[in-house]
Amino acid sequence: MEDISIAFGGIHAVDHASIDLYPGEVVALLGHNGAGKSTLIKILSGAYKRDSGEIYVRGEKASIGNPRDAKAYGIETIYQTLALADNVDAAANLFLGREIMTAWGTLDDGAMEAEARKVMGRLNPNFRRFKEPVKALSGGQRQSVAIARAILFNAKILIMDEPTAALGPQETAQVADLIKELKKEDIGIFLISHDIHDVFDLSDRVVVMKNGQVVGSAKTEDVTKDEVLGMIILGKCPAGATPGPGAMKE
Amino acid sequence: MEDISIAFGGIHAVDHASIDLYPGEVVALLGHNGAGKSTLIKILSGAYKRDSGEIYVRGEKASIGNPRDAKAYGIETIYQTLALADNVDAAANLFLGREIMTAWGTLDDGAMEAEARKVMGRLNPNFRRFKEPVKALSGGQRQSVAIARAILFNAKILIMDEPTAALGPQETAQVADLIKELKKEDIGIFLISHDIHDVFDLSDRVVVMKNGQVVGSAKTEDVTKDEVLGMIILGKCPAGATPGPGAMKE
Amino acid sequence: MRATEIDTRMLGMIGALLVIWVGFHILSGGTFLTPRNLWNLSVQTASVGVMATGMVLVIVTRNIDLSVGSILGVTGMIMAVAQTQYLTPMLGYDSGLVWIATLIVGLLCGLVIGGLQGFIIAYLGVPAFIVTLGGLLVWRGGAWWVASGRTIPLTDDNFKLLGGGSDGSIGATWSWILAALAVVFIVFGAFAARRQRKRFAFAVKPMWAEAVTVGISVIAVIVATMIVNSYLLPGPLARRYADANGIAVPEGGLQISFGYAVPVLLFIGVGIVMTFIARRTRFGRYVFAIGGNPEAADLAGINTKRVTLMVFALMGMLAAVAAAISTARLSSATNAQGTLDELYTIAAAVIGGTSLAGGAGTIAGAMLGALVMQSLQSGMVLLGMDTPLQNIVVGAVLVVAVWLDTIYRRRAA
Amino acid sequence: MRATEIDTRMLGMIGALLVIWVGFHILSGGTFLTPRNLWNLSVQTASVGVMATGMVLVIVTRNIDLSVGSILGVTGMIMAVAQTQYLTPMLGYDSGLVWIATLIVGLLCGLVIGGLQGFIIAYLGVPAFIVTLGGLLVWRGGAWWVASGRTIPLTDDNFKLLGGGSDGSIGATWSWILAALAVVFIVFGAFAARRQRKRFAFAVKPMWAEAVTVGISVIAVIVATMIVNSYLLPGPLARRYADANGIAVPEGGLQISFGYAVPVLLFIGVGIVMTFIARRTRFGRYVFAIGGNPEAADLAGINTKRVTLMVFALMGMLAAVAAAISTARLSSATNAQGTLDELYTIAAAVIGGTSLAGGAGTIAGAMLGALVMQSLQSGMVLLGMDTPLQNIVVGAVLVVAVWLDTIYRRRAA
Amino acid sequence: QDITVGVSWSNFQEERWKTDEAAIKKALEAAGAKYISADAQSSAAKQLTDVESLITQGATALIILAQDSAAIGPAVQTAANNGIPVVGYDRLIEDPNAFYITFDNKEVGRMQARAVQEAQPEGNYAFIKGSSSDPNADFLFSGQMEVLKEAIDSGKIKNVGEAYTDGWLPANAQKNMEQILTANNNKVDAVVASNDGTAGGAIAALEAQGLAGSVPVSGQDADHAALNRIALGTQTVSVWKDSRELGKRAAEIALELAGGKTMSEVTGAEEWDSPAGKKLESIFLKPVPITKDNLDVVIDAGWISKEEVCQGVKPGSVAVCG
Ligand SMILES: Nc1ncnc2c1ncn2[C@@H]1O[C@H](COP(=O)(O)OP(=O)(O)OP(=O)(O)O)[C@@H](O)[C@H]1O
Ligand SMILES: Nc1ncnc2c1ncn2[C@@H]1O[C@H](COP(=O)(O)OP(=O)(O)OP(=O)(O)O)[C@@H](O)[C@H]1O
Ligand SMILES: O[C@@H]1[C@@H](O)[C@H](O)OC[C@H]1O
Ligand SMILES: [Mg+2]
Ligand SMILES: [Mg+2]
Repeated sequence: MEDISIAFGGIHAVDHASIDLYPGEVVALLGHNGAGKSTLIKILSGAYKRDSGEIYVRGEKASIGNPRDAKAYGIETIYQTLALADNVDAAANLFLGREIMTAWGTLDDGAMEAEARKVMGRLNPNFRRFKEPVKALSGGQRQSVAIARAILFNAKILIMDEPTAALGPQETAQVADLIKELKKEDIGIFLISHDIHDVFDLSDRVVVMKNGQVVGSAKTEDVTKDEVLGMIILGKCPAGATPGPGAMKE
Repeated sequence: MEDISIAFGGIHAVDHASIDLYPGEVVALLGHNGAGKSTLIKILSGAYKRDSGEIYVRGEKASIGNPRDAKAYGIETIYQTLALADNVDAAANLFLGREIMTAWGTLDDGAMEAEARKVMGRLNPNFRRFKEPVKALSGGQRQSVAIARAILFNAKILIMDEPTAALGPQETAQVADLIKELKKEDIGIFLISHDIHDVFDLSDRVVVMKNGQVVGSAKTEDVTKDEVLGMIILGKCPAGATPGPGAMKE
Repeated sequence: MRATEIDTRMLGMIGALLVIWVGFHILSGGTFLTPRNLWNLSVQTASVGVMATGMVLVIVTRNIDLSVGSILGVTGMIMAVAQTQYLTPMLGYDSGLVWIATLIVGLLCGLVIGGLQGFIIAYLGVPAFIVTLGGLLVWRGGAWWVASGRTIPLTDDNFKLLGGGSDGSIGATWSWILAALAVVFIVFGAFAARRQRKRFAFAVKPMWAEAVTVGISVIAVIVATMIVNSYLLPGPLARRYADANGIAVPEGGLQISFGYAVPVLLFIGVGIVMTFIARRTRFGRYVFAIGGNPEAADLAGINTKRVTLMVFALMGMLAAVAAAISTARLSSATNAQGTLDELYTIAAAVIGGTSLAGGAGTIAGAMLGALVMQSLQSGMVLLGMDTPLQNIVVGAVLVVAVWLDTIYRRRAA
Repeated sequence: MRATEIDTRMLGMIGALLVIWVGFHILSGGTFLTPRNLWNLSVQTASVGVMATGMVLVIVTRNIDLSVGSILGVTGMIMAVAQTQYLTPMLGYDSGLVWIATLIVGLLCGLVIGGLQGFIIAYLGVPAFIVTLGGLLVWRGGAWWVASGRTIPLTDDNFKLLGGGSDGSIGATWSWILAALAVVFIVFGAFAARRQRKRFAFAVKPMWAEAVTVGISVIAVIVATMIVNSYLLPGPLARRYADANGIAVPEGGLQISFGYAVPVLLFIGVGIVMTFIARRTRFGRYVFAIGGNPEAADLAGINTKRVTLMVFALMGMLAAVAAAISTARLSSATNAQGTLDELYTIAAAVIGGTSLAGGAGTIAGAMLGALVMQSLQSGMVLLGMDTPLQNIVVGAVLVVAVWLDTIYRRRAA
Repeated sequence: QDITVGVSWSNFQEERWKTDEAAIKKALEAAGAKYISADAQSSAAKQLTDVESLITQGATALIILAQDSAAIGPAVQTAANNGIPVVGYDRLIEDPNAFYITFDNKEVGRMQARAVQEAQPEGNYAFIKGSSSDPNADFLFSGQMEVLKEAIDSGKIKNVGEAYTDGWLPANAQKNMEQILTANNNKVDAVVASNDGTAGGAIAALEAQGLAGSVPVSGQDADHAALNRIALGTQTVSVWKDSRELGKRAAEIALELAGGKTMSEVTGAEEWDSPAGKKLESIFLKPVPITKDNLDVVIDAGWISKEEVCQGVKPGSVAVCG
């Protein structure tokens, strides 16, 4: 993504931000609240239309105007707000938009439910409530459904906006394992998280944003936790990182 | 709270749970996703009606049938879902339900805005967007507003359902400081969190739930992080803790 | 009870319907539950009932359509004018093509009108309430323009069969044939569902429960068929029929059954198709997903705009079907036709359990809802109640019905 | 521009209104923008306009009220019957108490009817759409029952003044007095607001911007007053007035002004009170908070049920005010009075920028919306357009207006 | 001096009003006067607005078809205040400021009842009344009852069902008729319907029971579809109020009044005492009941073509159709 900008009625939520991601790489996107992380990735996932800038996928200019376009490029997203259809059950949510059909062209609910049980079993073994509409689920259960939904698609690029914020320790560990597995399958992952421990555990690179601008990016191994915290809070770019337009000028 | 139960159409979301809280004490409520934490505290805050059980405040039986009753007892709550009026600005949200009035009995918007700027400045110094409806705020900004709202009331008991889940590191630290301050003012706090570090940092006691039942409770200093994780994941009650009805039977 | 997996809400509605029926039967001194009245009731329900099936999908997507009565009016007028002024002269007075051509013209118009409204709602983002409120005015005005306010009598007798009436029924034999087909369909359907669940090793309901549900459905079909078949052609009509078909009049008088009326079959057919669409197709799934969370559906890659447009286009087409039925029934198109039908249609859907908050509703419920509404209205006329009082009762029943539903939902949740 | 903090949406609406006015003026060959027509327009707007102010609050709380037309009908009928059959005989034909007693009876009935509906909506949890749809039928039926469908002519002349008409205007002098009061009010209000912001050291707008906004408002008041004062009593009426007041008829003929009509003053008064309620009271704040997020408002300790009930009770009372105006204007209560008014009321509120999604809307916008709707309708009659075409235009304008608003909102967001 | 006549219509739902309008227009054109109009769409409130608007447009005389005879008062008053004469058209306006020209509705009701009674002197009668919100519906009904009262009292005729028809809608008339037939197990010998639209609905219901043609049905307005039904034998009578004559006369009166004549100076005016005891200047035209036997009257008058009347009629069954 190159030089992306978007403004909401006067506020520059994202301001000339550029960021890249390679296959099999996990890039952590960090920043204070309201830094513009969610907004930036929503542009990539087609939920928002950018005001300026370009998106390149596999080296080619991609035209992403809505979520369907993004999916066509293999970009799957777990939104911070989860984005589930509250009134239908977990299986229907998992397969929303690419239902399994019978030979006759009708919905194959049986097959979908069976598949859903498999995936959810892997992610959240405590989960039993397959027949309930998802609005009856707890915050973490909903999050599990959203994650399962995203990985069921054969994504090339996976965007995870604070996927573990609502999860318990066990469920969080499971998601960490999952991310490592997906990495092996050569999937590129954008991970947005406030948990600095997780970030250092999982990511290959970190990118920090502040007030809509990129402060800098660095290989995770080249920086320390405190340096990253400095980037987030003060916007100070350390030696090991490539500074961006948002870096504090000394 | 004694022996509280509630069921949603067959599911026992909270099952004979008892839990207490003393002034100036922080009790951390832990448990896997869907354990029933939010549901339990929503009963205390009047959002849900319990099927059975009793609530005692300052030793006396309290009748809490709706959120207004709870507030009358000095119980303030920060909900996991934040519960903000999306279409009005931060100031209006902070004072919702106990607006500042002029001598003539009309709303004193000026005074409310001035007060709001003060409180939010303390909690989230980056925050500028006082004139926007809160739906235009980022996840973390909204959470800040919800926290500010709860502390503005002179609460005796404060319930915080994953208050820092969406917050960045700086904002999280600020909330931690805030909790310590409130403690000094002899306010009792229920803290729901999945972050075991925070919990050990802030709480005096931990209570762990599993599948709607209390696994056990313990002084935070009497147990280790791993023991607590064991309680959460396996339901195994360690030696330092008082077991509850949900503890694993050996 | 639980094992049969019968929808208790539906059961409640059927119970309420029976109470209403028996009540009117007693109050009217035994005229309500006669084959004749029940047959009439079925025909009177058809037009609003057809529209109610579409209204379910509209409301499920969190929209509303206030224009259906006016669309009915304008498409009815268009069909009548097309038939009398163009099609009959073109294709010849006795041509069997006229009715189908008329119907196609009507359906296309309905589709286009509904689609236009859907386009404005989905792509221009104007709330459905406003667009269809505008439509209510625009299409009613349109109905007037088509024939400058005149009443247009239909010319084609085949088309009139769509309205029921004396010839528009299929008689005893065909009614039984259809009943037999329905029974086969029910039994086969139950088996197929069972097989499907077994395939994935999910729990199936016990055999006795299966037998009970299937049994009840089959009995219902048979009883209904017996009722419509025991409604006999009245004297003069039977004689005319006998004359026309060269049947000798036996001693005890002629015993010729009406059987199912054509509009009722159309109504049931529409109901089955719509149920299929709602439950077994992608489109139907998307409709419900949009109702649950429009944003999430959009982010899931569903083309929510297109689905919304299609829902309204479908609604427009169903209004045209209803127009065909009611125009044929009156054997002419009048200016004010369909006035207030939007209210009855919405009421039928909502009484039938469609939630105005979106995301929930069933076609069968709406069909039953339409029947309940019509039963009330016909029953009160039968009792000779004044119209204003009738309106009061209908209004009150509507509120009470939804209130009971609210309580039911709250307890079920 | 920005510094004046003028609501650009409002400005757009005023612009649209002016375009419509000038357009009609040209098309009608110079009759639209005459004092007489504008005076008529103001009176014609009053009844629906009063209801639109209440509809704003109803829609802001994410509800709808389809029953206002019927409530208008039934309360109008009740007032007429109460007046002619009870109050006038009781208090005497010339008593000055009759009008106020009639009004109180009407307002109470409106309050109770609205409150009842509000109770069912808030406490029994039945959706407003259904409750008020039921109300639409029930109260219309009720209007019939009150007088068995007859039209009841009013007896009290004082009450008739509420409808405007030839005597129901306040004349030139009083009109100028009121205008002067309004100017004082505007200037003082601006100063008070400035002082308030200074108190907390918030930024204030530059002095010139303040002057511009205040200036424009003051000019508007003066122009309006000049217009209503330059509408003169027609010959026979002026002569009658002169006779009654013992004025000698001068040479150039009598020059007696109408001035503001009583119903228009009532309308403006209601608008001011409602704006105050919406913006400066707790109740108003809660109404908007509920619209933004009903659950959150409840969790914040707001008694959302009571607020909802009160909103509907208020709406019922405003419908009764509208009933008083329109009954007085017709000097009789008819059975069908207020039919379709719910549609115009809702349309006025929505054109005026009230969002059907809840949470947003202004009273002034709705009042302007009512004026726009009435201008369209009156203008088309003035052009002698066919009614069906009129309906088509109104329907289309409604949709286009809201569409433009949608675009505006999207850009502003 | 320029004369502009403003006509305020109550609605255009019934077919007849378009004919009335054409007649008024034609008469005005002939006199070189201008025609302007407004349609109140069945709303008394809108009609007041309409009249105000017609005055604004400079009408020098008004013709008003009142939606509501009482609620039209303020409109007539406004006109009087502006010195504009008013002709009350077809429906009574009980105000001495208005000239009254009409066909007597009670008489129409009487004619309907007479024709039906002639065809079916005794037995079970059903009454399909007009809209409950139109006072005319009750005038018609009272006229009908006046004629049938004696036979009802003596038991020769039995009232087995009566129902108002909401909004004069044929579909509602049909439903009501169906229920009446059901309630009486088809034992209905005659139907007194109040106009041709409702008659059409009732006949559709009779048709479904094979009764159309054997049960006499009344109507009014001489709608084209109804005249065809009379030729076909399914309807017995339609009371013809030649609205062309009514329209023409009303226009002429308006012209005379606009020209400065007082009400009593209008050609043919007679003083008449209204039910409420007011003295009104008025002219009454005679309605004509049309049955199978005098269909030639409407054809000769150019009201309808022979083809339209005789569409689908079996040769030899009706005199005029040959
Ligand atoms: N739909 C919107 N309309 C107006 N402003 C918005 C909208 N969405 C986001 N913003 C603003 O844009 C800025 C960036 O928001 P964003 O949600 O991207 O932050 P974030 O980095 O994801 O923060 P968090 O960590 O709190 O989730 C914030 O100031 C927010 O108020
Ligand atoms: N309104 C409701 N209707 C039906 N079931 C519900 C409802 N709310 C919660 N539940 C169910 O109750 C159980 C407890 O939910 P709760 O929200 O209390 O969990 P939690 O401990 O807060 O989990 P998390 O850590 O994910 O927030 C879950 O199984 C959930 O599905
Ligand atoms: O001619 C009839 C008219 O007099 C009546 O008022 O309305 C219905 C018409 O058919
Ligand atoms: Mg975010
Ligand atoms: Mg929770």
